[in-house]
Amino acid sequence: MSITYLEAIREAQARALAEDPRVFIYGQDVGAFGGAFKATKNLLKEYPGRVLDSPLSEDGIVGAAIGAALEGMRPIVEMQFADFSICGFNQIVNQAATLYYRTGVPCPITVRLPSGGTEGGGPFHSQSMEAIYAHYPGLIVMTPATVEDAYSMLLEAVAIDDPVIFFEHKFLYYHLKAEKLPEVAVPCNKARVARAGRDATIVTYSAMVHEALAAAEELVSDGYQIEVVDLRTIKPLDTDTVLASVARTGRMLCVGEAWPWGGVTAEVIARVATEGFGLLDAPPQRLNAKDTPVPYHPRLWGTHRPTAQTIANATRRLLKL
Amino acid sequence: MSITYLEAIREAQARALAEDPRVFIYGQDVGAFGGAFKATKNLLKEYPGRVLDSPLSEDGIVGAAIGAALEGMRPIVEMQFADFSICGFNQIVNQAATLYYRTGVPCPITVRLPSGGTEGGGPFHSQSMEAIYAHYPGLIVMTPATVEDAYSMLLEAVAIDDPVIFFEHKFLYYHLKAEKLPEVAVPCNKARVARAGRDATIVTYSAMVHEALAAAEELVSDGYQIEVVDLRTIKPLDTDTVLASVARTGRMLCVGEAWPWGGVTAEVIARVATEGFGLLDAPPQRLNAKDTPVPYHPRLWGTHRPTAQTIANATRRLLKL
Amino acid sequence: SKKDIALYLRAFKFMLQARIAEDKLASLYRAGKIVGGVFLGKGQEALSASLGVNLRKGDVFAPLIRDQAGRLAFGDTILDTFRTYLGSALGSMRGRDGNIHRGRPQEGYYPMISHLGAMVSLVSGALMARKFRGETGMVGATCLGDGGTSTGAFHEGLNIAAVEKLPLVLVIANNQYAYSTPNTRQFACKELVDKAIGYGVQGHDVDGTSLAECMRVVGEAVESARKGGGPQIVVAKLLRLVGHGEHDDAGYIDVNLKKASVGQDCLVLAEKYILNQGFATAEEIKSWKAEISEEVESVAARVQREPLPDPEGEEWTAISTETLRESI
Amino acid sequence: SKKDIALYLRAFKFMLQARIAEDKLASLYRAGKIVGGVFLGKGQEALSASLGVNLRKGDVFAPLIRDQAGRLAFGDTILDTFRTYLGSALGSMRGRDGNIHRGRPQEGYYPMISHLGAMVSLVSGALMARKFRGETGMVGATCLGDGGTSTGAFHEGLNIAAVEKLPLVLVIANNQYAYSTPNTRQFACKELVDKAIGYGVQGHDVDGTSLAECMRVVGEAVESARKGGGPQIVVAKLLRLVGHGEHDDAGYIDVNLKKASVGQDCLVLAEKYILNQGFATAEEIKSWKAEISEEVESVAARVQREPLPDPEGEEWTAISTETLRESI
Ligand SMILES: Cc1ncc(C[n+]2csc(CCOP(=O)(O)OP(=O)(O)O)c2C)c(N)n1
Ligand SMILES: Cc1ncc(C[n+]2csc(CCOP(=O)(O)OP(=O)(O)O)c2C)c(N)n1
Ligand SMILES: [Mg+2]
Ligand SMILES: [Mg+2]
Repeated sequence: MSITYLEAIREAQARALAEDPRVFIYGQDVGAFGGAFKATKNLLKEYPGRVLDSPLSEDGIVGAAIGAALEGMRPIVEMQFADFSICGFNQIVNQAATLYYRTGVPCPITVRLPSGGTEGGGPFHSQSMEAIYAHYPGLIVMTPATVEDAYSMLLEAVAIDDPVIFFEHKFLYYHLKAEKLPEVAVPCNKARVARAGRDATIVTYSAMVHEALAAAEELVSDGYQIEVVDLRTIKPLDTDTVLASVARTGRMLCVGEAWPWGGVTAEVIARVATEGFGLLDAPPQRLNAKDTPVPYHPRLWGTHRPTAQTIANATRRLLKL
Repeated sequence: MSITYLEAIREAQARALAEDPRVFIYGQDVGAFGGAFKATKNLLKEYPGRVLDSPLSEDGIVGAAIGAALEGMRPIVEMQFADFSICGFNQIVNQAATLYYRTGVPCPITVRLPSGGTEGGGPFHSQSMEAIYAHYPGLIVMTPATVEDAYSMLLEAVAIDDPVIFFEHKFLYYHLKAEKLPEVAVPCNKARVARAGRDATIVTYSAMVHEALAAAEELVSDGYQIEVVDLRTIKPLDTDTVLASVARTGRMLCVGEAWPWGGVTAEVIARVATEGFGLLDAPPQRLNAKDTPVPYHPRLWGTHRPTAQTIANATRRLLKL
Repeated sequence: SKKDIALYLRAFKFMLQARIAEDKLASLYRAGKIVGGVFLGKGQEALSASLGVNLRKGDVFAPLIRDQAGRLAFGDTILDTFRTYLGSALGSMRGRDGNIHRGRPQEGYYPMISHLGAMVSLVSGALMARKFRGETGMVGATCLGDGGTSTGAFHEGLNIAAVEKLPLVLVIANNQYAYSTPNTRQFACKELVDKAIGYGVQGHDVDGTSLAECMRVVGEAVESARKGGGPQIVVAKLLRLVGHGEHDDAGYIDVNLKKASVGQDCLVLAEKYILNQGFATAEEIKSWKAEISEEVESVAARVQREPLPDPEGEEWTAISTETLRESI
Repeated sequence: SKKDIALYLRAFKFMLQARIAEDKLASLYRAGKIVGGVFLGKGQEALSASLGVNLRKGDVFAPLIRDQAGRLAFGDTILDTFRTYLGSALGSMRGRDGNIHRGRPQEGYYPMISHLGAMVSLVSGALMARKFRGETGMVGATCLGDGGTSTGAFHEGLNIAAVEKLPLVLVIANNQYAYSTPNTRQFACKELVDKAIGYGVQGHDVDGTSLAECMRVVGEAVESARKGGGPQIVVAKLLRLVGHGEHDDAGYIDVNLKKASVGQDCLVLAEKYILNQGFATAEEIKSWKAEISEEVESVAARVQREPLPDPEGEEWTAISTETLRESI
């Protein structure tokens, strides 16, 4: 048996529904249809009345989830695409994210965002919005890169009392597979050394972890051993694991699929530069998507986002600095 | 005669209306009432039919401005508080900001955001949202710190073919004064050395420029000469001027009133660390607001935001590194 | 009936409390003791109180800017009102939020965020939760102004309540202005209640200056929601008798509106009504006012002696889960 | 009248063009030549064409997902349709955006963004601009689905148009589903047209399967907007006869709806009507189809030989002002 990243998300929700009567799922087409990506397939059948189709109203969907959370539920919201969560942004960052600070009452909602670029997705079905959510106080922002993390981190997200923005990468949905689901889980606030190395550290997250690993593999033939750190969760951000890796390698490249200005790569470099300046043998580098909307045509998209190839090249440049 | 930061904004709009028939102003209470802060005072009287009260509909207001821009107008949108621009965020970042890239047709709108903290403002009337706008491709993000810049940069904003997000700081509205309005203007994409120094550079923008200048003044008695760089516009960001300053001083503290994660301070440090690593004699440091909503009570607010005092202390620490 | 009279007088007393408390808040603002702003419900107490007294423990209530009367009727206190305005560390918002941004979610009393319209879907979601648990007989109420009806959040939240047939009572105070913006620049329908049919909800309109009318109509709306009649919107016509906030002289308000019946003071009318109907004597009302004034004064004095929030003592975090906190 | 017959046939030909072109797009998608998705208007051509043929140069049009027929009637071409779907560098979107996200703003033909409802206020703003310049006699049209009416953007945009009394024509295709979500989960009003009164705009409903009815009702709505009658909403009842996109088998669609009159194919009905009324002969229609098929095939072949966007040649910027560009 083998299970995909998407199936892991479906299984995590099934388990959450089974184990916690407070859990319900709300979003467009999540019911009988099973969701645009089938992440809630059969869940309505298995858990009647607990998977609800919503109107086409992101602001209302999130607001309703917050209200339900205040009354003791554990809502999981599915946005059809991360890009459309912008229409529920106000409720997330100003209502859900401020509740605990203002009142001492936590807001345990999980917002699932099918995120990131795919072929032909175009400007409005491809966005990586993690940075704008992480900028706001009061949110946990998860960006799982593996089937195991998709499963265990989603379960953790539902269990956490704080609002969690769960970025699942559409590019990983179908082709990323694992043998089985994990029994034990690494806590979501710990980064993971996805590949051990010696000569440089690539810090990244979500789908870019796999591009970075491919780049590291390619660089073996150049005689380099590249360490790859998968952040897993970008807020809170496990700076210690990053610093420990940079302490080993002395060189860091940060890679993100999002836009450059104020993205995860800027935040990571800011932390390492301020807290780990002495560990760096060379200037830290970053590689992001280009600063334009995500283009539609695969040829443009393939150049807009970082790839194993461009990551390998950036790493080679870093190694020569 | 002396003129305030707020009056400069009013004068800039009056001049834009006078010189360009394509200009009109749209927003809540901007008409006969002259706006919540009186930034459009008497403009309706002076320019009948060109200053329109809108319904309470931020998404609609921005959408309408974009449509008008497509038909050849130069709309100036006033949001009553920057915080409420979140309700028009989708139209700004997905419609206005993507238009030129997608179609080659520019979208000349200016969105004025009364921004930043004041006593008793609280979580929803105090926000500094520049980072989330700057993260998106396609926007110019201005953050004037002086009366002169408030005037000349707003005029420039209206003239620019691209959508401009204009952050005017409420804390500066009334008490910041100048003798007269500038005849010649420094282009908006050039940062400004607000105070020359030798021992360290403080990079900041908007209201924090004045806190930084006060801190620099205080540090004179410690025998330090601190350089203060006012970014003026945070996107595009004038990295060269920042690097030139760091080349002189070897030390950098970045100060922002916004939240830390992915803020202006992270972006500036990322740029200096990657492009100016060798110029740094000590790790670059940053000082931001605390990572919570902006508190209501002045005692909490005074601690939540950076002040001359905390900037001076952070600079002292930096000088000892 | 006796019961009706008792309930009417109950509502009237909350109106008095609200009016007297808010007058004091205004003077503290003028004295510079309250920073930021003070936002009063003067002229809207009858509507707000009518809603508050028709709610019960177990209901959910998300009041708005001008609902001091309804807040008190729902269980909020003058003490916590002053604590929140003055930022006392002992208030339910602990100085972190202030003025009208006040509530205790754990008691079904939701603190508004400033972004208008945002509370509608919140209350709808709370009612969905009750539905999940099979609870019936409770309602969720929230309030909005004429301006608030122009927000997308209002539209989405009300539509969700309608689709789910939730016991939502949405009270819309059409006080003729949104800040300085008159109805003519806010909407184009003849009456705001005309929106009801487009959502498939029950619509009610009422003269907001008459406590008796507000009690009757709001009472019916709440009752009908409780009985499973689905969402209800109540639109009241009235006039804001103060500025948008105490910083605002409201010079923009049309004098004809002030002179018209919509411009009457619901509190004055209610007092007249009570005397005419013989529900109470002038002396009784006088004594009520005196009692309330005394309470308000003592609360105001007490709160000003209370500890202010201590920046040092603050845990500067927006995250409840300790293991997930970080200091940046 | 002769004129009516000519206009009817004009609309019918755009329906044919749309249907034949979209069938080809679907086959290119199945052949893997188009990536992302293909979204068809099958069953909605009569409504869309009726709008398109009633617009003129100088009007503003912001079509939506299922408006291939209306787009062509407004001046879009089969060539640019295929260029945009196939991402040709020569298309108006140059491979930067694709499929239904197509337009030429400089010609009053606005490219939709995906976020539903967002185009309503855009068209309203365009009409405000015309009003500023004192232009009259033109209209702005945009389209939405039943699901789109649940967005806050729709609400705010339509309300602005109503307040400003703009010549907006908002055509709502109630095709019974939003993706898989049926009307019953989308809204609770009896008829979507019931929303008109709540905005103070004129409402029209129409049988979307009948080209004759669509021509009459949409024609009246556009006319009334042109004449200064203010915003108009037209709600058409019809059924999406394909999946939401070509990836979707639409298994969720109620078979009874398919069998009901709402489930009829407007193109088949229109063809019957033309023959019954003797507007044209079977041979003529056959030749029109042949012509169009030929054009579609040659366009499809031509576009597949056209240059693809070149990542190297691209200027990677979203800023038009050269001095304000930066590479990060
Ligand atoms: C989304 C949003 N935009 C703008 C504001 C600023 N604002 C606060 S109150 C107000 C007017 C509200 O008018 P109305 O809804 O009629 O309520 P009223 O003040 O008349 O009671 C405005 C524009 C806000 N709070 N929220
Ligand atoms: C704001 C927003 N949320 C979600 C989506 C995803 N989405 C695209 S089409 C669609 C269904 C639209 O239904 P309807 O408005 O009835 O139009 P139809 O597809 O039936 O023509 C959805 C949910 C979107 N495009 N925009
Ligand atoms: Mg009002
Ligand atoms: Mg539909």
